[in-house]
Amino acid sequence: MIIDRIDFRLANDLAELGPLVRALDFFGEAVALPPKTAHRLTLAIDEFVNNAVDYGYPDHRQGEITVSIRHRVEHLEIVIADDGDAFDPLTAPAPDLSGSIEERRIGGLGVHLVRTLATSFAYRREDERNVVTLALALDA
Amino acid sequence: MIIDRIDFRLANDLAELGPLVRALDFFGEAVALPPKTAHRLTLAIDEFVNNAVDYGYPDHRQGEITVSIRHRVEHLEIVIADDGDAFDPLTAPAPDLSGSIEERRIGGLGVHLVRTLATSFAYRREDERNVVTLALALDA
Amino acid sequence: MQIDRFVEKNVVITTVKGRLDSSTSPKLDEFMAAIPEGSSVLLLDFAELTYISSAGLRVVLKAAKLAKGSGVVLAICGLIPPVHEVFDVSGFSTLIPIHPNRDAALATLG
Amino acid sequence: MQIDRFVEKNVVITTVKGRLDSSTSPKLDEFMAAIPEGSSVLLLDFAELTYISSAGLRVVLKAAKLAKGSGVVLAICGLIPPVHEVFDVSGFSTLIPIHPNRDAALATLG
Ligand SMILES: Nc1ncnc2c1ncn2[C@@H]1O[C@H](COP(=O)(O)OP(=O)(O)O)[C@@H](O)[C@H]1O
Ligand SMILES: Nc1ncnc2c1ncn2[C@@H]1O[C@H](COP(=O)(O)OP(=O)(O)O)[C@@H](O)[C@H]1O
Repeated sequence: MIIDRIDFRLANDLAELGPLVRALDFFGEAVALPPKTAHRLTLAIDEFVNNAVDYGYPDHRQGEITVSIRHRVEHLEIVIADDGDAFDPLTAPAPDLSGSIEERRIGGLGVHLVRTLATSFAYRREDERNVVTLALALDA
Repeated sequence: MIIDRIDFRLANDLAELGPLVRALDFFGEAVALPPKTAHRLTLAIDEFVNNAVDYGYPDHRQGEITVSIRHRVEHLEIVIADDGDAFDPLTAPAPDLSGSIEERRIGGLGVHLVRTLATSFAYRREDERNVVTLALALDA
Repeated sequence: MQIDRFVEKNVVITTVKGRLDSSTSPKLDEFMAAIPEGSSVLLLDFAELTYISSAGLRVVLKAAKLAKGSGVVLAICGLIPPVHEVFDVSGFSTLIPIHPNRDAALATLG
Repeated sequence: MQIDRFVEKNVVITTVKGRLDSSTSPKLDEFMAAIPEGSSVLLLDFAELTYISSAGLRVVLKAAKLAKGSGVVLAICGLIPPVHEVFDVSGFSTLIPIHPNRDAALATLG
């Protein structure tokens, strides 16, 4: 059995991440994802849902975040969308990865990690939503 | 968290039912389906996958069965498709539900159960596939 | 699925735990193929049956036919609502006596 | 997530089991906020850490900064490949010594 696709809908509330992570673990086991792919999948969704909840709704209005996973032959395709304020993660400054422990800034790694681990990454603003589409290799 | 949609793909092999049922159980718990809806969901998929495997491939060729569940506001919409020989379940004879124990025929109940428990039921042949679409009430 | 059997007075009680579907029903079928010597009532206690499909109904009807042919009563008890619904829709509820629980069944049958 | 701490020679070993993400990392942050009196090496044993996100990296860098400022060495051991990958991609692998397992870490640091 293969799970070809699974779509989630969440409130903009970090409490949603617990059940979501359990569902991602179930999916990863059901389709026997390689360990790195499974980790990257949870990481990508965790980072972007956290960012949407933390930064996308500064007025604390209720919001909706959707996550869709398609299981293709050679990769997972992930679409994360939120109705928070417009934000293009491709404009997030790249972190400075050199420098000593004293020099390194704390934070600012989430977007970088996901962009680096994804084999493709795109952003669009569509119907008042931020839509991030990314692919993760299945032969990790 | 809500699971809005989940799509499965199976070989025409009854061994696929074990993992599929575990995934349906996970889905039912994750979205807190009412007990009757959860039972009807597994029943509908179990009956139609069993029938496709048992009757759809008399030459024992390899086949593919897909199951898609969409979680709507008031119902679950289920689409079960197989590339077995054409068969319209609406033509399956209705079982005789009266009669004594001696008179009742063994079998012939699967399609009837699903049709009766579904709030809508449709069949079409499309792209060499049998496609059954049915809805299950969420307020069962 | 787990099947257990024990005897209370003249009633042979068979409990079935778990799922009764195309993969598990052959086991119950085998179990019900012979009626224990000297029994006058067979009670299927389905209190811990969480799921039944038409494959399970098949085995139940077969057992009911065998019992009837042998002059033995077959009854069922303890159906959870989703399983009871399947008995209702299949017309089995009017064919086979269904008791709410084991005590109620034994009070009537024992 | 479960955190345990014990001391082997001059090395304070902190083991972290489970997931280190935005919901669990504050607990590790609190744990690492004070450096035990008289310790010269802090070892984070992540052998049973199954997941780390940027929220976990935050806490690790904070702890590394605190250790450095106190003249204490902070090292890590036991990363499973998916977690090691996150350390590599974040540049942390070149910042903080990473040992394959606790024995190797203690042989070098102890
Ligand atoms: N959905 C978003 N809406 C607005 N700003 C965002 C959003 N996501 C990220 N950002 C901005 O991009 C920065 C970098 O994000 P990230 O790489 O996840 O690191 P961190 O959240 O640790 O700062 C954030 O600090 C924030 O300013
Ligand atoms: N996918 C299928 N292809 C061909 N025939 C089918 C298919 N599904 C069902 N049938 C026919 O319809 C009949 C009724 O099916 P069902 O109600 O499930 O009861 P049962 O399988 O117990 O006979 C079957 O006996 C079979 O002849």
